[in-house]
Amino acid sequence: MRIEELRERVCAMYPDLCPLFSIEFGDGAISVPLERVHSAAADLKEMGFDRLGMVTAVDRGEEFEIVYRLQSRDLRAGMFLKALVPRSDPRVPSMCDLWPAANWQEREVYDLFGIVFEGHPDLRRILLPDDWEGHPLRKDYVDERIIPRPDYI
Amino acid sequence: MAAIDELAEFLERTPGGGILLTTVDAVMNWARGKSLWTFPMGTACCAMEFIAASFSRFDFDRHGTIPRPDPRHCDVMVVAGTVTRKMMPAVKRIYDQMPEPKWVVAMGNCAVSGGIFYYDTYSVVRGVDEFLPVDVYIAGCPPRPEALQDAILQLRKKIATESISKRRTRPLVSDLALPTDPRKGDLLSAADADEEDEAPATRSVSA
Amino acid sequence: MVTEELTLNIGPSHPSTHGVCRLLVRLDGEIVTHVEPIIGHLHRGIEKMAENRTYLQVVPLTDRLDYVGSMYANWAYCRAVERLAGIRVPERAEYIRVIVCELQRIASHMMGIGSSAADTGATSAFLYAFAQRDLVIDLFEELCGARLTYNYVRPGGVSFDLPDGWVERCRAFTAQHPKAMLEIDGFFFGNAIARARLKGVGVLDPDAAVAWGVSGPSARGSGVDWDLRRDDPYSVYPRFDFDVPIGSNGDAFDRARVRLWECIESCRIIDQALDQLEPGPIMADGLPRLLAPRPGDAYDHIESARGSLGVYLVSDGSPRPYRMKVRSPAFCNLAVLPLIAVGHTLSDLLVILGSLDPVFGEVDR
Amino acid sequence: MSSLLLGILWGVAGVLVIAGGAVIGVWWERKVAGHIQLRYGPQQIGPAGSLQMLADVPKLLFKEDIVPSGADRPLFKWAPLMAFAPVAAAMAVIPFAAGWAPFDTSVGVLFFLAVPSLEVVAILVAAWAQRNSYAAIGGLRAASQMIAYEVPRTLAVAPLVLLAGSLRPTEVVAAWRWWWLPLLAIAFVVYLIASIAEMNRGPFDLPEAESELVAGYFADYSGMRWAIFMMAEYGAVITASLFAAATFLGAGWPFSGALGVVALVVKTSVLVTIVMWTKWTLPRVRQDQLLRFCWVVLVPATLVQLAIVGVVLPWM
Repeated sequence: MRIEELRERVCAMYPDLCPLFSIEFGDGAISVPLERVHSAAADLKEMGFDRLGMVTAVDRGEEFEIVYRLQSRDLRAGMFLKALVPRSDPRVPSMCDLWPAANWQEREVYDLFGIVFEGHPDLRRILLPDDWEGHPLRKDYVDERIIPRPDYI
Repeated sequence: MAAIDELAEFLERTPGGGILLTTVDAVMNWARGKSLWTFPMGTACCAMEFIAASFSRFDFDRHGTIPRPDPRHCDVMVVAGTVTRKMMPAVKRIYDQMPEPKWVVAMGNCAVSGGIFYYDTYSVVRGVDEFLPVDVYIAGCPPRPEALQDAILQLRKKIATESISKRRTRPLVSDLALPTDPRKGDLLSAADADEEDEAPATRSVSA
Repeated sequence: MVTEELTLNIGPSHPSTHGVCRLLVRLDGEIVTHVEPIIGHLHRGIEKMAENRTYLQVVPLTDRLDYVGSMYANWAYCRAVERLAGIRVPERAEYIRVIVCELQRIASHMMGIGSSAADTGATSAFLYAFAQRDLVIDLFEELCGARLTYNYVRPGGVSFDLPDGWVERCRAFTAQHPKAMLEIDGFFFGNAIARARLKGVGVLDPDAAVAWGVSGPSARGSGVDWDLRRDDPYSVYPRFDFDVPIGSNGDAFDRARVRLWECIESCRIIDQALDQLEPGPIMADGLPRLLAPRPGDAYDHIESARGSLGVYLVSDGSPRPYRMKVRSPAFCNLAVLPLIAVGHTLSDLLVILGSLDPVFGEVDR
Repeated sequence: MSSLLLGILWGVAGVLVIAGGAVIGVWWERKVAGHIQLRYGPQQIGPAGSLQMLADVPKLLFKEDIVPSGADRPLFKWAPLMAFAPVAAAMAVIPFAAGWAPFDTSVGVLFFLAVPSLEVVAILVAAWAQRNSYAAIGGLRAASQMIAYEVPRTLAVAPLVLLAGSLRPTEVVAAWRWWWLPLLAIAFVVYLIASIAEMNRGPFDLPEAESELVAGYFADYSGMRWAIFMMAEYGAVITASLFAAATFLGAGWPFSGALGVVALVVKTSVLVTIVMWTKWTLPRVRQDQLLRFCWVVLVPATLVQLAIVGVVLPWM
């Protein structure tokens, strides 16, 4: 499905998401406030996005941006769902009740960014050892064991 | 320890035993060199080349080198791949489970020095020689099976210089000083913390 | 009589975990009552490293993700970069990418089928599969000089053109490969013991496969008819005629056998691509030395041997990615293991793990 | 007194035969495996690598002898010998030619069936003594499998005893006629399969399944103690094949004298090769399939064989 059709479909079904829909690099994205993220995901799942492809986060300084990539077999389309999370209190509702696929992915985000997913059944570190300190993919992560690469370019 | 230590001690005390000792050394070193059973400590990409090495085309069985999955039956640990901080205690433990005499081959740049994962990363151990006594280093990312073959031949040369007598062999692993370089960090305390053995029955082989 | 559950720690270095996975298993006799995969033993922090590399310097890192199928990670990353920077890839480069990636699919599936066989104890079948893999590796070696980490697909095209005579050697390979596959199909998948070991083991429900984000042959074995090459076509795939094999039972047998038929389909695609291959440039014109795409984020995915492999790139306008995230199919496929392995025996657990064909470089990144 | 001396001599000879057989067997297995897997196998020491064991044995002999800290030390140390002894003992009653066996007793066939199954005790002891869960699982698998396969193995030998009318192995050989071959075909195949299961070899090698249990019941044994286990395994292969060659295939038939011994060795080697061939070509069965195969296929097959022999017997 082309991205414009997808936008029309979203606008027809959920008018409040329509102004939040943006198209960038040929890909659709809906940026919602944090309170709306879980219900928006449920709405989009209702619409036909049956797969949660990816959960990740981006460190935007004052805030974290949490990014969900949704895929649909029936619509043959994919799109982003994004929300900003305050850095001081990073809490996001868990998507595990909608897609079990979120289970490990959210554990990974928790591990590497320290974002807490409320309602997650088993929120533990997944990639790093349990006693690891800090969350390495944050931009302010410091670790004296890292040797920075000399700047050749 | 094995009967070989008593034999070596006995020969050293006996007048003229030194001559016998060198003969026994020559026989033992020949046997050990020709029968190097490897433990495939394959962690990453290099493990693929390790597999290729023992399969049809390269066939290390020709040299008497076969991979055995049980560390208790092995002579050489081939560390093939990146070792991370989470993996390191397991590697160390499997090395400890191997019976003496044992050797280590660091296969690939990651096992030699961290390789491409030397800079910028927080979780990679920069070379297995931070916690294991490495005998042969193979460069390459990953090294070709021929390079591994060369390493086995180099290791034979090295074994030929060893002796069953304690006075002549290299120090045991337990005598080696552990790294204290602050940059290398608290390698072994992290190792102990990770050994959270859930069950008493899992103690012996972590395999 | 008092019975007690036995807790068994499998891995992280076990002959059947296909890498450095640790399984924490509780056993009631031989029956698995609980299994928890503990991953991260190969977590090398590639996503963090990419933040301090230029866009071109990240390509070698992607090689080390899925070390059984390096070309895929190269390609997925390059597609994301091309989307960000708006690069148009010449047609010949697209064809070459398709050819090498289908060859890579064969090489990777040989590993998957072979390790499925090795898990059931048929080591010799593994060697037969690996012999086919070696032929593909030879082609790659001729193409780019490396046996495993190719660094071949670059943003804007590919790094080298096909050497002289390569096309003929590739055709010779695709001519003999289906026969070799049918041979393996006969002596391994036709074997009564292998069928008894693989059939009905680790059944994955198609709805569960979708909900858990399982993709690739692992999902197609369950009958999920979803292949990005056909359903979200990228590159020049719409120009080829090929079938997507799907299984019906969702057990370990179907998952392994789907891989086998995919290899034969890959040969068809390679043959068509070689027919349509025209001379031309292999690298986009006018690429700057230092790519610095405009700020924004892009995601692109391809169908790798393990499923849909995606790369999410965030640019802040500087010559280095602000954030790179790899959507790893093996990671998502592995998450389903506790769901399908509980209730089977210990022997089956390892067969099921093998039938999901995880590669831990990609699971842990 | 002299009989005791003779007994010791025979014992030493038996152990040497088994050890020598194991050394050749390991080399032969590596060559067979290599041939099946499109590679060469050992090549460097001796012609076609046949002296490879000259390097392997001293190396294993002088390897560190590890006793795990949690292990039951006396049991751990004695288990390999307990595994080896029954195999060597079984060698004693094998009829190498018509009218000649090292120990010709009137219950030889029974002895041969009963004594090797004592190995299950050794395996359980070894598995228990290591305090290793892999070994424990392997040991329990071995116990269930070896006890179950006792039944078809014994039933498969029963027709021989019926036809010969004696439990004395030499008399079985003496009574052997060529038409026993087609008559006892089912019993022979069942005996071979059950023996493979008895000696824990592929496709029934669950107790030591490399891809599941790493090394199974000898997971924590190193050096020579492990080698003794391997020797016991190869010894079991050789004794079982020798027994089958001697009784089912008529020992030296069609020759006698020295040529007969050659014929026996050739038949045994062929059987040993078949055992290796199955191991390197077939996948491994699962525990429940293994036991079901025993009770649902093998036991009924031997019963059918017994019925056939029972019908033929009155006409003899």
